[in-house]
Amino acid sequence: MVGLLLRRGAALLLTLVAASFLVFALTQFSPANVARETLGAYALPEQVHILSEKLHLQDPLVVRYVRWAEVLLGLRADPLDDPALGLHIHDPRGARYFGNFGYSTLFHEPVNDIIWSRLANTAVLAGIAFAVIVPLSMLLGILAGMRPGSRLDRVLSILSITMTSMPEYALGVILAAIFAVWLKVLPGTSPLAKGTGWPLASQFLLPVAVLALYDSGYVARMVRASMIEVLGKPYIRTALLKGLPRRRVILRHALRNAMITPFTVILLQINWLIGGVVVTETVFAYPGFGRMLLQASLFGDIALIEAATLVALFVAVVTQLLSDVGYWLLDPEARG
Amino acid sequence: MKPPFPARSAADAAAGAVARAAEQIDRPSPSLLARLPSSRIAMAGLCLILFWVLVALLAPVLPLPSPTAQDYLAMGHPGPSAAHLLGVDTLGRDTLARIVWGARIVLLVAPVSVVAAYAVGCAMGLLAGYCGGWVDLLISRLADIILAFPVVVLYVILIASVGASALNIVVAVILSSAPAISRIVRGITLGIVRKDFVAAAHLRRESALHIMLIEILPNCRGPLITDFCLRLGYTTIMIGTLGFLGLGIPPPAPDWGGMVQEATPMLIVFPLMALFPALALISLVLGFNLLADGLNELAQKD
Amino acid sequence: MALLEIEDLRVEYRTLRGAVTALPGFSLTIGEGESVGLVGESGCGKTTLLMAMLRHLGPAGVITGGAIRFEGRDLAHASEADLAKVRGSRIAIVYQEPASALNPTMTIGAQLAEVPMQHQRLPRAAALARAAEVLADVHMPDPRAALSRYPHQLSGGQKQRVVIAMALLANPALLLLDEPTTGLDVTVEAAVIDLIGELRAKYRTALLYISHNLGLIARVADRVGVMYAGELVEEATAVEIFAAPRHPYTRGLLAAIPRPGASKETAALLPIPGTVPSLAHRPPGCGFAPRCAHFSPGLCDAGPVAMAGTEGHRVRCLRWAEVTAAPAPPSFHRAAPPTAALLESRDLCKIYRLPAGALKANDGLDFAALKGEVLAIVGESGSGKSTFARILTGLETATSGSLRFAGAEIANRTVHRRSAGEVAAIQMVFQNPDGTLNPSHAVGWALGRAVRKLGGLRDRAKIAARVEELLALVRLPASARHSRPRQLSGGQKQRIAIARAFAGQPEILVADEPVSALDVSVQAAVVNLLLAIQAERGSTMVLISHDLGLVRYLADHVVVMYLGRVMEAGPSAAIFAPPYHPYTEALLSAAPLPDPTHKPRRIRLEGEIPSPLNPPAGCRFASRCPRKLGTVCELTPPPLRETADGHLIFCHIPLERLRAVTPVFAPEMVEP
Amino acid sequence: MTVDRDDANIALIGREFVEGRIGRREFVRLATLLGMAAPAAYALAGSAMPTPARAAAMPQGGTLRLGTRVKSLKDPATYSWGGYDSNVTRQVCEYLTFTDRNNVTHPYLLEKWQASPDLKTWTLSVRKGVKWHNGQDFTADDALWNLKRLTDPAVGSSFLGLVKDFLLKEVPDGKDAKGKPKTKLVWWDANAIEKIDSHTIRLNGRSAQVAIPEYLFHYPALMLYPGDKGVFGVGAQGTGAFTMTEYQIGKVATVTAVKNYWGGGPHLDAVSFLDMGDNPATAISAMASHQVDGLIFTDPAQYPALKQMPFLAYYEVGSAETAVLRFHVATKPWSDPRVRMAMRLGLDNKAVMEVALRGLGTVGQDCHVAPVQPDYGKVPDVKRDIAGAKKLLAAAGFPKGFTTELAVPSDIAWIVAQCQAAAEQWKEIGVTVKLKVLPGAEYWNVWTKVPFGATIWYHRPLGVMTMNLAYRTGVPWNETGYSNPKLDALLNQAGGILESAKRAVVMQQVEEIMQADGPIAQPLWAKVFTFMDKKVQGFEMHPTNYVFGNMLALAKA
Repeated sequence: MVGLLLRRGAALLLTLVAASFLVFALTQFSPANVARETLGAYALPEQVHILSEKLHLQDPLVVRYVRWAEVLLGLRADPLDDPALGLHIHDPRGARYFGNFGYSTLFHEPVNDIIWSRLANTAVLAGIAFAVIVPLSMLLGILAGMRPGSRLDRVLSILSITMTSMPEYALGVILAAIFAVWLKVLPGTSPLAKGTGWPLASQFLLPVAVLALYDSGYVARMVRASMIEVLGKPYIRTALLKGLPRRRVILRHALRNAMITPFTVILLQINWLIGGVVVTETVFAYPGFGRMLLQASLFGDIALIEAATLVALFVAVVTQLLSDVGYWLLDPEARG
Repeated sequence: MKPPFPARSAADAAAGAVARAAEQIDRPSPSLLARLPSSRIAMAGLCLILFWVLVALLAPVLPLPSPTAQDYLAMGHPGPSAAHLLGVDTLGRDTLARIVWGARIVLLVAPVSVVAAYAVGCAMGLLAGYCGGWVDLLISRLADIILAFPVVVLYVILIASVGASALNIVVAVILSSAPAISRIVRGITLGIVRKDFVAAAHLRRESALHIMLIEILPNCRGPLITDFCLRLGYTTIMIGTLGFLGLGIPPPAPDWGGMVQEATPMLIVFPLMALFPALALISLVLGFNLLADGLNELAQKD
Repeated sequence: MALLEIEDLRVEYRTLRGAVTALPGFSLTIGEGESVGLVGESGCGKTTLLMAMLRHLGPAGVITGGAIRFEGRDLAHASEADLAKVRGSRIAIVYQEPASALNPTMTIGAQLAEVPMQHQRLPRAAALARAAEVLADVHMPDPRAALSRYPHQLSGGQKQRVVIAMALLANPALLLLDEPTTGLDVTVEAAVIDLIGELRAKYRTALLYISHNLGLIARVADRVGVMYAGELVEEATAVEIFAAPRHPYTRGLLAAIPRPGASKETAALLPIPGTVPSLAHRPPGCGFAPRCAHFSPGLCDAGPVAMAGTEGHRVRCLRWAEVTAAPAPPSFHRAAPPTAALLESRDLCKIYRLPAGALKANDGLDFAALKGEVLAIVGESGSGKSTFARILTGLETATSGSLRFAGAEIANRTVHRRSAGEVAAIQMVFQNPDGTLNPSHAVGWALGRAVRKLGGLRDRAKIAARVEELLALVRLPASARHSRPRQLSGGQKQRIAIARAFAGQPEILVADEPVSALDVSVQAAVVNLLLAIQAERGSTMVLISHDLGLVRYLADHVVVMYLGRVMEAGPSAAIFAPPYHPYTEALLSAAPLPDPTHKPRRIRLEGEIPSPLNPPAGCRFASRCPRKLGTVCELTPPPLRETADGHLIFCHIPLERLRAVTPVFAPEMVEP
Repeated sequence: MTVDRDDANIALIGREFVEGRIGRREFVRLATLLGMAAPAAYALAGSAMPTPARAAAMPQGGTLRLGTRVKSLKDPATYSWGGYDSNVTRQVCEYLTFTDRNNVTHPYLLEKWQASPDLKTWTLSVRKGVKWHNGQDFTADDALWNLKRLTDPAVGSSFLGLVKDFLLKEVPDGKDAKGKPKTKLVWWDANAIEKIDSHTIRLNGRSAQVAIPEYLFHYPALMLYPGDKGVFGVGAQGTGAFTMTEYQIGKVATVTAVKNYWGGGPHLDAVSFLDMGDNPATAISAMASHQVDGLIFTDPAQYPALKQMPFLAYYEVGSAETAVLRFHVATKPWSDPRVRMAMRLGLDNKAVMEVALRGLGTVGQDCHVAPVQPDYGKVPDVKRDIAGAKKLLAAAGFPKGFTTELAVPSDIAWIVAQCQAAAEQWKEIGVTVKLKVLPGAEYWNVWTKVPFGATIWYHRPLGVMTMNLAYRTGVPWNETGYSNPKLDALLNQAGGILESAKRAVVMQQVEEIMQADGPIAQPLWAKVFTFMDKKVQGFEMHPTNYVFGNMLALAKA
């Protein structure tokens, strides 16, 4: 177990380093220039040039990456956070500290001032969605998988396939049209702001519904497949032919084994939800991490993209780690 | 060449039986595709897909206006009319024509990108599974890193950086799908590499390339068919999502996701404008997913 | 009094392509405490019968007629509640693959305790105590500790013991055993069989054994039924059936396997032509008619054939009285003439460096194979015999030592570093017919490719001609080249594999368990084919097998391996007669022979084969040797003891004492 | 408020007005522009200044919620999008001048201004009695600090581009890494911005500049409290009617009323600016579900949905906002004026406008001077002429047309629509135009370089301003690389003419050059419009989408 954690920890670190470099390199395709972005369209070329030099934007990719990494690790002060530059960039945490993600050119704020509240908002959204997805998909999947080929199975399977066939944005606009425009029972946007006339809770309903519907279908199919597979295993026959009642066989023998694969899948949904919120948050103007990432990407805000990517990857890899640990706990064979 | 068995008429009382039971070789059991009609789900999916394929193929001969021609007189009443069966979009372009021509795009870009992703993914998976050792380690680590990205995030960062175009979408699909495909292929390859027919190929001194492409790859087909269909559906969704986020096929090309996005401001007044392309997309994805489900079911009956 | 009476049981499977009759009308009676064996090849409906008895046929299977009377109930029509009372309590099953029959996520204790908790309403603690008792009965080491283990922490033999314990927990009246030892090593199999016999005496349970293995059935059953195409074709006491079989099929089966002690010079194996019919294509009349030498048109295919014969020996054949057993045909195989060594292994070692340590798969192999002879390498799983085959064929290289083929050193060269001639000269036939051919390519492609690469032909027409020759060589029609492997039966695939190996001019043919996965009736054809081609070509055959009967029949020289080491080597006749190496002696004693009158000396090995990662330091066999002398065996590698006829034994026990045992095979069986 | 009646120019305009040669509106505009206080000018012209509704008539209290984007507000000098960021700061900090919806510029934090007859020297008198929220007086020092800061190249304000030729010059600055000579911008004279006394500043320009008062209303030119060191945030000092009390990027910004505002109002307790995101449908949903009371920006695509919400009021104003389809004349085939002409002839401007703006605009004349601008000289529309266009293309060596790529910023939906409409029409003259849609930020990185692009030009009060910024040889925002000595000469001439009638005559020639030879096709003028809940009172649509919270009020439900 300790070995597993150590190995996974090392893999996590490697993944973060490689992925952050990958993203760094990718963003270089974009012709957008940090100095131009900072100053806006009508700034003169001379002004852009001055800022570019201040920011050392002419340095080679690797040099800039290493500098970025050094700032992140607190080995170097953020070059932007220099009062002499007159950029008014000031991080209340100081210029040099571990976890300094730098400065967002899109928001003109230290990344750490922006990203965490967004992440918290998204965590709330994804958390609620997750809390809906898990029981819903388990219920659908188990019911369908218990008697494959039955009418109930057919209905539930078609339902879940249809659910997974509806992209979030299509679902989003359709639900918004129905509930916000026609029925007027829910707010059409979810800015999480008070004083909009809608209780905070009501602002979660549509985004959660969009995330949960699409994803539940997928997970339900996984659960169903796993259930069917497990019910076909010889040890289920063993249990039945021991004379155990079917209900007991399903509860004691089938469920635990049938949950091993979906458990991994379900945890990986957290990773999926991070992506899914990009669309959902855009549709509902939800002030979350996904929309921020989209804006940052469109703007070419490297510091923010990097930070967001690292955070997303960290969540993803930790989730994987959790799923490994869970697998380890669920499956005695993995424990050796 | 003389038969290896000496004639043993005396001993061989079973001669008659040998004649009657002469080597019977089974008729070929029908392949997965041949058995497709027995799955109603798969057939429903196939029909949906074929419908769109047919629509896409017939687009040039259907009596439709150009998908980019603008009829600004119709913009005031963009709902279905005699002139525009499914109405017009925000720029007065015929929605039906755009859906029909949009089918051509999605049915070209999605399969091309998935096939390209398969080419890369299969190559990676075969190499990793066949070579093992540090090659496997390298490829698998690389795949892990890319797979750790939430897919949408990867797409958004990539497309936002390199710009939106059909080619870049293909690149993005390759980048995000190839590692997943590689993982599947690697798993299958690891199973097949231990098979005796691969050892037999080694005993003929076949090249590694021959073994990977001729001996191993064709046997990955079965498990990959389902994944291929699912991935087609998923890629279709992805292309639509990119269009919706403004990162899709550039206008004025009729991109279904883009059509939904363009029509969303009109949702309150002219909901059909967004609904039609959304339904088109949903039905095509549903087709791919149903087919995948049916195929999967058939494969499991084997 | 009959415990179980199956009467005219009909079972159908309803598929999308129509209903298929699996059992057209099966009848069988089992008395209390009786042990009945059912023999049959794959596809004859054995498992369907078992599952039908407990009404567990899956959604497609339906009982369409007949009755299963058991303890006053008709199980064919009993309610689910009544069935639950019988299942696991009055009738229990021991499954074929213990590994998959146990729930991997529940402890042994939990799985065992369920039975008394369900059927005897025992509280959990009491149920666990009862489970521990039964585990002790099945000789599970440390039964208390085993309760908290998970299945994957047990060895295959131990798992089977757990499955048996689970079956016995409720003290059932009838125990169904579905191929209970398939997949287990010979020595483990013997122990399990002994255990079942012992428990039968203790629990007074009736047994129904189901197996394809005639030897096993002969050893365990009082009464034997032979199944073919879903029907019982012959039924009699074990002694009677093996001594005087009446049905042509039963006779065919017995003629297809080597008689105990027989060798290729002394007796021929007779294959049964054709294959078992599929359920969907059952012939009218006698199911065996298409393959029967005594088929009489208009009689045998006229209509259903009823059971006939005499009381106590019934047979489903219209002509059983007229047909007499044909005299055993003379063998046309000859022992190989002594020639020069073609292959010489000197101190050959193969060490795998694993994370858990160094695994010595081959450790100092010293032996030779003569030109034109059959050299058999015998051993249980983990003995390293397959590793040797991989080194010999060039799939792997040895870590150290020498392997000379026709004078050239090949131990350190894989196929890619061997010359084309050397590669074509050493070819292989693999164990599993399902894996031997690439399912994606037609037979003609597979053979053509071999002809091109091994035979060196380039011209397409010549290749095609050669492919046809090869198909003829293995007695397959030329049209077979268009077939895909999945259209072929196991025997056919194995024959294609042989044809492929002979695409070049192999001087050494490595045959790794070439028939172990085949049905009995098909084995003979493949064995005959192998021998015939080998003899005709003058090739040397390196036969790798755990089947001592087959080895005895085929081999000129035998090497016995255990945990990577040679235990004993020598001419075949010498190996199968004293002096024995204690391991060989145990192997011979454990091997089931198709002769119920044969009661070999019981030599049973303790425990399991040790992990090859951590073998005993001295004699590898020391930890399980029933004749172990003491610590010398554990600490000192055994000396080589050699007899005059080239029989080598590695053992601390002096030759005289090894010689002073009675033969495991009765002398009359050695000399027919 | 004093009126300097001695000012020769004003006298001249006054005479013109009296003699009927200029309209009333034009008189007011010009008189105030040259330093006459607006009320005086209106008085002269016989009309009243448009003042906010009387305080007594306006309901008091309430929080107004406006949908917009909430971007970084930190450094107002570098604000880049007029409406998004400055609309929040505008409630707290104020400008020296104020250009109203009729393009009349008034003094604001200035009391008055005076231009020298050669229009090179501008004297600005800071209004007395204006106080910062902390009670300090707003003085010439404060204004001076701000103006110097805005014109410091290192600060990076776009204000610099407006006054570069007026106040700055380029001097050599060594060589860069590749050995090319570098230049830097410095004030052309140490006294370019000069403090005269505690409430007077003088701008000493090196060239004539007619639009200084308009420039002082450029969105970054907010007067910040020097003690805040150029940083704006919650609690920042200002002279305006509100102070910012809440600010979360991408989410919400709230300003709350202060007591004792020097000007009129405010009537509201607070104004909240809520971020609506990029998706135009989001804003519609927010309006439909009453999550916001109004939108600061709207796109024509949102119009039909908003139009049918009965509780909304529609506001619009004609503007000089447009998106030019501009050709970079240094690249082929755009270097050939015949090709540029053919492209103009290939467009049916009305059809493009109808499709792109859903009729919410007026037809453009390919000359980038708008009829709403007072110095517009009447020119005929450019009629679509497919045959003529094809002939020109053939003459230019493209008998079969050609294929080209049009760079389009993605963030304004109607521009993308306009480009699609235009591309569709150009097909008929054999020119295939592929759209390359770029995120806005990326487009602005290349806007002066791409061969063929679509660039938004926001409203400017005078035609000559736009011309000077965009088409004069070598100016920084000359995105087309266009250089026409004749045009430059005409612009010089126009820049020295105060009388609009006379300048319009010159501008007419400018417009004709643009129509015949110019580097753009410009099919439409956008109306600037929006929707507000009917309970919002006092709102007037400003052509640059500026919102003044002190004028607004909320009716009680």
